[in-house]
Amino acid sequence: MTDLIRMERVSKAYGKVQALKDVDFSVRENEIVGLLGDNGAGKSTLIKVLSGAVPSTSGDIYVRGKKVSIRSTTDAIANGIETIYQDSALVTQLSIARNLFLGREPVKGPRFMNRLDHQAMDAVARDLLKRVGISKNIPPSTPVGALSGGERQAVAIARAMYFESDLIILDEPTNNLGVAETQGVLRFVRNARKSGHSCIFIAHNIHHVFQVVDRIVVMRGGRVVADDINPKQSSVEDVERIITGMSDEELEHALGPNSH
Amino acid sequence: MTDLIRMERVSKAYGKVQALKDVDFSVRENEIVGLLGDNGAGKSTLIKVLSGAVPSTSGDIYVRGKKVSIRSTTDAIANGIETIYQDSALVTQLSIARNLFLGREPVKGPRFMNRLDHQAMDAVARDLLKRVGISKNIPPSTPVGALSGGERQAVAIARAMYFESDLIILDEPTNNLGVAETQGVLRFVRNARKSGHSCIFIAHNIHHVFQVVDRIVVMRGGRVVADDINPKQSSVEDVERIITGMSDEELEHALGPNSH
Amino acid sequence: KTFYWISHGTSADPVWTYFLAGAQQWAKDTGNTVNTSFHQGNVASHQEAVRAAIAAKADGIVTTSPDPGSLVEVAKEANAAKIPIINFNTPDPKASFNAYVGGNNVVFGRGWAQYLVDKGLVKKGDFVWMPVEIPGATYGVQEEEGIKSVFEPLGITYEVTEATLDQAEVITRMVDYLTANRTKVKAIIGLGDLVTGSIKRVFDQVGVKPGEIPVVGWGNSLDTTQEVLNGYVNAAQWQDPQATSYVALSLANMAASGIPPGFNVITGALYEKDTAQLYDNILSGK
Amino acid sequence: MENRSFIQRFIAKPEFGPLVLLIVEIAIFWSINPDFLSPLNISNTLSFTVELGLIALAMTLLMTAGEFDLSVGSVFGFAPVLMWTLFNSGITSLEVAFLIALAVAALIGLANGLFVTRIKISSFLVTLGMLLVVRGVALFISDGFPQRTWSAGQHWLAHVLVGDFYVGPFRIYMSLFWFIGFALLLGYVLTQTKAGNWIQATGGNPGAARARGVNVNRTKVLLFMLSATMASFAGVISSIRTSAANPNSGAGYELEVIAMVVIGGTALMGGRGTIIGTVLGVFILRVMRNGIVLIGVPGLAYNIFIGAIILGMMTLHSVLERRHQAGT
Amino acid sequence: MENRSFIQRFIAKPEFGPLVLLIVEIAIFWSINPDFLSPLNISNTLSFTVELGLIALAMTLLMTAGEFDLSVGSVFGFAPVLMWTLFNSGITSLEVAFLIALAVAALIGLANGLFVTRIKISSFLVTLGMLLVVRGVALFISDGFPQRTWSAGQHWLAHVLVGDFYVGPFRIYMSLFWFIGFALLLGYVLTQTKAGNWIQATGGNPGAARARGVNVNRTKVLLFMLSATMASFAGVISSIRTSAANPNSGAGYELEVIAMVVIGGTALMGGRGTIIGTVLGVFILRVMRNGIVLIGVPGLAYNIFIGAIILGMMTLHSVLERRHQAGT
Ligand SMILES: Nc1ncnc2c1ncn2[C@@H]1O[C@H](COP(=O)(O)OP(=O)(O)OP(=O)(O)O)[C@@H](O)[C@H]1O
Ligand SMILES: Nc1ncnc2c1ncn2[C@@H]1O[C@H](COP(=O)(O)OP(=O)(O)OP(=O)(O)O)[C@@H](O)[C@H]1O
Ligand SMILES: [Mg+2]
Ligand SMILES: [Mg+2]
Repeated sequence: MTDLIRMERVSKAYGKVQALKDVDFSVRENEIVGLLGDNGAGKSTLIKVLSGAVPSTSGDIYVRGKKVSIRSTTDAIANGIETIYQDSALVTQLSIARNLFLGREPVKGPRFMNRLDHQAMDAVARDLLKRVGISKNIPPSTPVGALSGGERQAVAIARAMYFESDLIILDEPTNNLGVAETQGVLRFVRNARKSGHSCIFIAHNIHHVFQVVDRIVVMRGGRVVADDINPKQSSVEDVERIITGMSDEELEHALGPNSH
Repeated sequence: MTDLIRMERVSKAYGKVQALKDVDFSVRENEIVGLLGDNGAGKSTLIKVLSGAVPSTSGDIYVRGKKVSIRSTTDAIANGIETIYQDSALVTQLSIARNLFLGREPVKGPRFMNRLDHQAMDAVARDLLKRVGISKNIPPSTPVGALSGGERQAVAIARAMYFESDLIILDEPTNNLGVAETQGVLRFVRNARKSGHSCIFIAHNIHHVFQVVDRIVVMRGGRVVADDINPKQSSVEDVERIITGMSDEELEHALGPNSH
Repeated sequence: KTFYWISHGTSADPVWTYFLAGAQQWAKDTGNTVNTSFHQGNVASHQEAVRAAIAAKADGIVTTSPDPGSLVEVAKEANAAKIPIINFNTPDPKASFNAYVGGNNVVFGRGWAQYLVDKGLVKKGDFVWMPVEIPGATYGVQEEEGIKSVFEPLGITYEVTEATLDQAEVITRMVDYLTANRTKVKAIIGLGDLVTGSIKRVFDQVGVKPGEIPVVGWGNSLDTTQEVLNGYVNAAQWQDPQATSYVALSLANMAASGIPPGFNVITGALYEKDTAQLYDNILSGK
Repeated sequence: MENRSFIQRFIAKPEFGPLVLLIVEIAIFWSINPDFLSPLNISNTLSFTVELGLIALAMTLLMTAGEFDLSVGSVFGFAPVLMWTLFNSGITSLEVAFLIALAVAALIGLANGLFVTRIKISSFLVTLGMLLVVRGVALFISDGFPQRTWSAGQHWLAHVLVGDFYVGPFRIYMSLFWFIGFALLLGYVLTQTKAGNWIQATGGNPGAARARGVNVNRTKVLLFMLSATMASFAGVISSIRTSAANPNSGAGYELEVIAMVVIGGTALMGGRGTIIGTVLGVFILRVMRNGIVLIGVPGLAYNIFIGAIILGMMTLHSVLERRHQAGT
Repeated sequence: MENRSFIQRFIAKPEFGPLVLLIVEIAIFWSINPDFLSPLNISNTLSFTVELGLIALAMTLLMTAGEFDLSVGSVFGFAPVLMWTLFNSGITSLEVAFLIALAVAALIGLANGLFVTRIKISSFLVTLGMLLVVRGVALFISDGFPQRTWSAGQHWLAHVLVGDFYVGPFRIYMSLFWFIGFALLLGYVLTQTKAGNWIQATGGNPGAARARGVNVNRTKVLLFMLSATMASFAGVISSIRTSAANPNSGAGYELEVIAMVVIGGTALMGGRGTIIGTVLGVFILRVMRNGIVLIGVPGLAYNIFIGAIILGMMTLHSVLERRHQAGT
C-alpha cells in the first residue's frame, strides 16, 4: 500500500513555543489513523499544517509520493484534504445548506450571474443530514445558530462526506456529543473507509478511537512518540501510559482513588 | 442522610421548546451525582435552573429542606451552589487571579477605596493552581486567553474549590481534556467529597462518570428516566441503553461496525 | 396665514439666531404662522424644504440662497404654484425670486479690504489672515471674491483657514495659527461672525494687545460690538439681521395679499468704535 | 416550526419591524397634514431619498461583511468637485471626468480596504482618517470655492443620471430608477449569489470562511471599493440635480447612512444583512425628515424630533423582535 | 516569559506604541519649528487638551465595558447652555445651576444606559438618537442664542474650575489639575479596584461576568452616567474658559474622543482598556492639531494632514504591536 500523505521532519514554532519538532507522519490509502496525545501535544497544530491553516516552519509534505506545497486552505482542498476543525467552524448566521457548500457553492445559469443553485443545495443537504444520522426533519434553510452542538458537528461532518476528499481529518469530532450522535460519527468514519477514503481521527476519548481506527499514532510535547500501535493488539491502558509518558506505577498512582 | 438539594416538579420551556418536564431531582449531602443524557436531554437546562442562570417555568427548589427562590446567580451562590459551566465561562482578557475572584474580589484598606487585595489574590491563585494539578509555573497574572483549553478548565475548577460551596456543579468538565488533565478533574471531584461537599457531574464520557460518582441520574427528552443507578452494580452498556432509550437489539445494531 | 422661513445657515451660528429672532418677532407682531428651518449649507435638503413648503401650499416663502444657481428650479416651481418667494441674506439674481432683502457679500468683502488699504493698515507685500468657520460656504467665498479684487492688484497676499463652528475649537485653532504666524500677520479679516467674535479671546491668550494687529470683519454679535468698543476690532460689518427677516416676511405677506413687490431692499453698514454702542444696544435687547 | 401560516412567517421576517415602523410613520404624518401624500411632496421626497439610499445599499453589503465606512460622506462631496473641476478647467470631456471621479473613488475604497485587511486597523479609524483626507483634498483642489455645474443641464449624462419627467402628477427623476436598479441588483447579489454567501460568511465568522477557502480579504476590499464608488456616483447625481458641487456637501451623511442600514435590520457587527430592510430604513429616515418640516415642527426643535423618533422606533423594533423570538 | 528584562517588559506594554508615537511626533514638530516647545505654545495646547481629555477618560472606562457614547459632544454643548440659562435668567445661583447641569447630564447618561441595557438597542443607535435630542434641546432652550458668561470671571466656581496662574513662563489652568486628578482616579479605579475588575469583565465576557454575580447592567448604566456627567463637566469648564456657552459647541467631539481612546490602545470592542494609553492618545491628537498649524501647513490642507497622520500613526502602531506579539 502506498502512502497517501507523508510528512517528513515537519517543525512548527509559534514565536518561542515549539509546537512540532521534526515530526514524521504518514497516512496510507484507505486507512484510519487515530492521533492521540495530551493537551498541547501538537495534534491540532500537525493537522493545521496539513490543511494549510498555518504554515510549517520547516519540513516536507508528500501527497501520493509527490512533494507538494500547502500554503493555504485552498491548496489543501485542491490536494484532496478536507478538515473538520475542533471548534467546528461554521457560520452561525447562515443556513445549513449555505454552510455545507461554503467556498464551493454550486452555481446555475450563465456564469456571470453567479447564481446559487438553491434547489441542488437543498436536495443534497437534506440527503446528507439523513446520512449522518439526523433523524429529526430539520429544513436545510435553518440557520446553524439554531442547532444543538451535536447537530452542528453533524453538519460539519456532512460537508466532508459530500466533497469526497481523499483524506478527511476530524479534530475531536465527538466532543460534546451524546451516545447516539457519537455513534453517528463513528459510523461515518467506518463508511468513509468502506468507500475508499482515508481518515485522521483525533479524540481524547480513547474508547472512541479504539472502536474505529486501524492504527494509532501518539504525540507528546510536539514529537511523535509511537506511530504504529495496533488497536487490536493493545489495551486502552497501554496507550494511556504512552500518552502521558508515565511508568506503570505512576499511572496507577495517578488513577488511584485518593491520590493527591 | 438528608437531601442537600431537592427539586420538585420543575418545568422549563424556551418558547415552544419544553426543555424540562416535571423533573424531580435531588442531591444528598456528601454525594456525587452523575447526570447523563444525550444532546438536548435537558441536563444543562436543569443545572441552569439550579444555578439561577435561567428561571424555571414552574416547580419548587428546596435547600436542606427549606424552600428557596433562586432568581439569579447571586441567589444560587448565597445558597452555596457553585457552577462550572460547559463553556467554562472565563473572561479571556483578565488574569487568572482576577478570574478566580471575579464577583467576590477580596478588598483591602478602607471600604470606600474599593481596593483589590492583589497580594492575597495572587497567593491563593498560586496555591490553587498547584492543587488542581497544574505543575507548570504559570504566574497568576497571566491572562486566561494565553492558556490552553485544559488549563482554562482547571482555573474554573480551582474557583469552585476555593469558594468551598456546598454543592459544586460541573457541566462536562472533562470535554477537550487529555488523559492527565482528566485525571486532575476526577481527582478534584473525589477530593471534594472527601472534604464534605456534594457534586453534580455531567459528562458524555460514561467511563469518566463511572470512575467517580455515587449515583447516576439519566435524563431523556426533558424527563428524568432513571434516578438511582448504582455505578458499582451496573455496566456502561446498561446505562447507554437507558440514555438512548433503545432496546438491546437496537443498540447492538447502532454500535455494529457496518450498520447504515 | 402660514409662511415658511428657510435658511441655509447653521442654527448655532450667532448671526442666524438674530435672523431667526426677527422672524419670530414678525410672527408675534402679525399673528401669522412662520415655520422655520435651518439646513446647514446642505443644498439638497434646502431644496427639499422649499419644495415641501410648496407642497404644503404655503402662503409665502422666504429663503436664503445656499449657492448661486441652486434655487433656479425651485423658484420656478414656486412661481408656477403662485406662491410668493422672497430671497434674503444671500442674493441670486439668476433665480426668479419676487424680491431680495439683504446685503451683498462681495461688496462687504471689498469694503473690508478697502478699509484696511485706505486707513494705511496694510501695504504691498503684506500678509492678511482670513479665518472662516467653514471654508467653501457661500458667504466666505463671496467675501473672498470681493477682497481678492482689492488685494490682488496691490500685491497683498492672504490665506483662508478653517476655524469650525465650535467655539472652543475656533479659539484653539486661531490661537495656534496666530502663535505660529504672529510676525507675518499684518491684519486680520474675520469672514464670519464666530471668528470675529473670538478675536478678543484669541488675542488675550496669545498676548496680543488690542489694536496691535488691525482687525475687520463681521459684526452681528455682542462679542464683536464689545470688541469694537474695546479696541480689539477696528471696524465691523452690520447686516441688520433681525430687520432683514422682518422686512422679507413683510414683503412675502404683502405679495400674498396681491401687492407684488417691485423692488429689492439692500441692508448693511460698516461701523467703528464711535457707533458701536448703537448695535450693542440692539443686540443686547436694550 | 414549519406548519406556520403565511402571516406568521411574514411576521417572523426581520424586515417586518421596519415595515410596520414605516407604515405607522406615514399614517401619523398624513393624519396631521394630508398634503404629506400629495404628488408633489411624494416626488420631492423620492428625489433626495435615492441619493442617500444609493450609499446605504452599498453600505448594507459592507456592514454584512463586518466593516463600515465613515468616509462615504466626504467622497460624496469630493467626487463631484473633482469631476467639475476637471471639466470646467477644460482638461477633459464630461464623460471622462465622470469616469475619473468614479475611478478615484474606487481607489479611495481600495486604500480603505487595504488598510483594514493588510495592516489590520479597525475600519473605524481607517475610514475616519480617510474622511478627513478626502474632505481636505476636496477643499484644497477647489480652494474652497464651489464648482459651477451650469453647463450640465443639456448634457446627455445629466439626462441619464437625473433627467426628470412626469408620470401623471408625479415628477420622477431618473435617479429613482438607478436606485431601484441597484436595490434589485445588490439584493440579488446578497441573497441569490455565491458572492452573497461569501459576504455573509465573511461577516459572520471570518475564520470559518477563510478555512473553507473564501477569500475574506478580497471580499472586504471589493466592498470598500463598492461603497466608495457608490458614494461618488450618488455625489455626482446630487451635484447635477442641485446644480452645485460644493466641497462641503455630504458632511455627516455617514452616520445617517449607517443609521438607515441598522434601522433596516442589518446587524451592526456583521453576518446578517437585508437590502429590503435597508430600503425601508432609507424611507423611514427620509420620510421623517420631510414630514417634520411639513407638519411645521419649529426649525430649532428639528433635531429633537429626529433623535426622539430614532429612539422610539428602535424601541418598537426591539419590542417587535423580542415578541417574535419568544414565539419560536 | 518571566525572565525578561525591564526593558523587554516595558516594550511589551500596550502603552508602549502610543508613547513612541507621541515622542516621534513631538520630535518632528520641534525639529521643524522650535517654537513648538515654547512655554506659550505648551500652555495653549494644555488648556484645550484637558477638556477633551476629561471626556476621553470617562469614555475609556465605558469602552472597556464594551459600549460607547456618541452623545458626549452634544452634552458638552448642552450642559453649559443649561447652566448659564438658569443663571442668567436669575432662577438660581451659579452653584446650583452648575449642580443642576451635572445632574441633568447624569440623567441623560441614565437614559442611555437604560435604553442599552433594558431595551437592548445597540449603543450606536441609542447615543446617536440621544446626540440629536440633546443638541436639539440645547438649541431650543437657548433659542439658538449663545449664553453670556462674562459675569463668571470673578466667581469662585470659575476660579476653581479654570482659574489660571503662571508657573515660571507657563500659564497653567486649574482645569489641568482636574484632568490629572481624574486620570489618577479613573486609572486607579480601572486597575486597582473591584469596580475596575467588574468593568473589564463586563466588556470582556458579559455572560461570564453575569454568571459570577457581576451586575453587568448596573455597571454599564453607571458608566454611561459617568461619561455624560464628565462631558457636562468638561463643557462647563470650556464655557467658562472661552467665555461662551454656544449650543453648537462640542459638535463632532464624539469621533475625536473615541479616536483618542482607541489610539491609546483601548479595544474598540471592550474588555481591555488603559487610562495611561488614553492620556497619551489625547496628547497625540491634540499635539498633532497644534503642530500642524505651527509648522505652517496651508490652512485648507489642514484636514488632509490630520487624516494622513491618523492613518500613518495607526500603521506604525499596528507594526509595533505585531512586532511585539511575534516576540512572545
Ligand atoms: N496560535 C498559537 N500561538 C501560540 N501558541 C500556540 C498557538 N496554537 C497552539 N499553540 C501552542 O502550541 C502547542 C500545541 O498546541 P495544539 O493546539 O497543537 O495542541 P493539541 O495537541 O491540539 O491540544 P488539545 O488536545 O488541547 O487540542 C501548545 O503548547 C499551544 O499552547
Ligand atoms: N436558550 C435557549 N433557547 C431555546 N431553546 C433552548 C435554549 N437552550 C436550550 N434549548 C433547548 O432546550 C433543550 C435542552 O437543552 P440543554 O442545553 O439543557 O441540553 P443538554 O442536555 O445540556 O445537551 P448537551 O449534552 O448537548 O449539552 C434542547 O432542545 C435545546 O435546543
Ligand atoms: Mg487540539
Ligand atoms: Mg449541556
